Amino acid sequence: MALELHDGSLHVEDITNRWFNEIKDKNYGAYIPFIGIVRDEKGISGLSFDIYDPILNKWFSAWQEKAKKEGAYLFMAHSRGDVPNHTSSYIAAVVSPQRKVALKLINDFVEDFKASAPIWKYDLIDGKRVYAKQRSTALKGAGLLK
Amino acid sequence: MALELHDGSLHVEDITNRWFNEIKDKNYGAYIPFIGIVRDEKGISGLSFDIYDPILNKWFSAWQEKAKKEGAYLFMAHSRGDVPNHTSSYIAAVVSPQRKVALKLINDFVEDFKASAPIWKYDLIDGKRVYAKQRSTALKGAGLLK
Amino acid sequence: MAKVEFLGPLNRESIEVDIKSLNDLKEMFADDKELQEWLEICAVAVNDTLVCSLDTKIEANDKISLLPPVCGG
Amino acid sequence: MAKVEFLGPLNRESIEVDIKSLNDLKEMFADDKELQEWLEICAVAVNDTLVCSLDTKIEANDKISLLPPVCGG
Repeated sequence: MALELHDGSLHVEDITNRWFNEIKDKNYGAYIPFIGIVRDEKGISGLSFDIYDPILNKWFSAWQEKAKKEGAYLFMAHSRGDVPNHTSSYIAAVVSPQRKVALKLINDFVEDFKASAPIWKYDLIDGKRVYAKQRSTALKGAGLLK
Repeated sequence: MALELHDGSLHVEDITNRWFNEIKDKNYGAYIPFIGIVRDEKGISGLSFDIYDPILNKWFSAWQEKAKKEGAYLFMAHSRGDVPNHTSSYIAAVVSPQRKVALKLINDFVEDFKASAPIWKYDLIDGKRVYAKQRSTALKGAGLLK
Repeated sequence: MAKVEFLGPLNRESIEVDIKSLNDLKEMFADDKELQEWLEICAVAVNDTLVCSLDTKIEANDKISLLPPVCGG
Repeated sequence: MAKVEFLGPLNRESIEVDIKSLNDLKEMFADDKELQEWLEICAVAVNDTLVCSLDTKIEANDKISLLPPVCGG
């Protein structure tokens, strides 16, 4: 399965090595993982995440179809729950025969992920979850019921 | 040293894991390695490379300075000599506090690498090195002595 | 009865509602002061597809989800 | 004497030359038929910096490098 959700921090080396070993003999020319690491800033001890799986799965499947049309393939891993500073909560990766396709796809995929994936982020401050409202993006059609 | 040259295929997992471990506690938010893998095509058994180190080092240092101005940092590994199909000859990586900076930098760095790095590529066909002239790019000022 | 889920930071228990369209849901929520500020920024999915019209028909057993602004990664 | 290096697929031994500028090197190579087709596509570095002018002065002990088209990765 190309989309995996993990409780807590991601094991970066295990995941990126495992994906690489899955694809290395399949004649792709480029493998680009993007690894997101929680930054120690604004006094947080980490981040915490809620995920709504059904819509995340649909969103990911649509991107996988899009990648397939260009001969590429996507992987993604994300954390649920608490992720301490300096550990990883998010890894996305693309493989493609062509370098340029891979470079464009990892950019577009990560940017759309930020804008569209149904995942909610909380700062961990003094052991409490504080919704990161200021850094969040309203989804398409927001405000329908107001 | 952020630029490393290896004889033969690159050990992808060792290199990308080592770089990750160097940077993971340094409060960067994004780590993006680009891994180039030799494709089995046109009947080649692999690729082979010559490198002119002095100009490669200067080129890389100029990019490192550029990255530094954006708070980012670059790594690169490349093979010399023969690299069989389905193994890696090239890895570049960027780390940055900001996702967008990292995504733009890995794209621009890899593209300029392709156009400017003083590395010569040969197809390995029936055990012989055949210069990949068609896929090569003339450097700035080419034709000066013609 | 259709089910309404309040996702992520909305952090409320799901409820069951007897409605014909999203218009009915909007009316039902009109008096909920606490919810109003969320509704301005929440998107709405019916059976896990985002919808953009209040005229969207709701059947028994449909699942309606309210999704606050997102920030993955 | 300045040294001339033929890099990558040029695959020739380095030579020592007694010249005052790249113009002199161009003249020196004019009769080398095999080299001519390479010179059209080769860039030139003096002491590891690419140069764009035939008037570039050459001193004793300078290193001149001929660089054919590149393709890393």
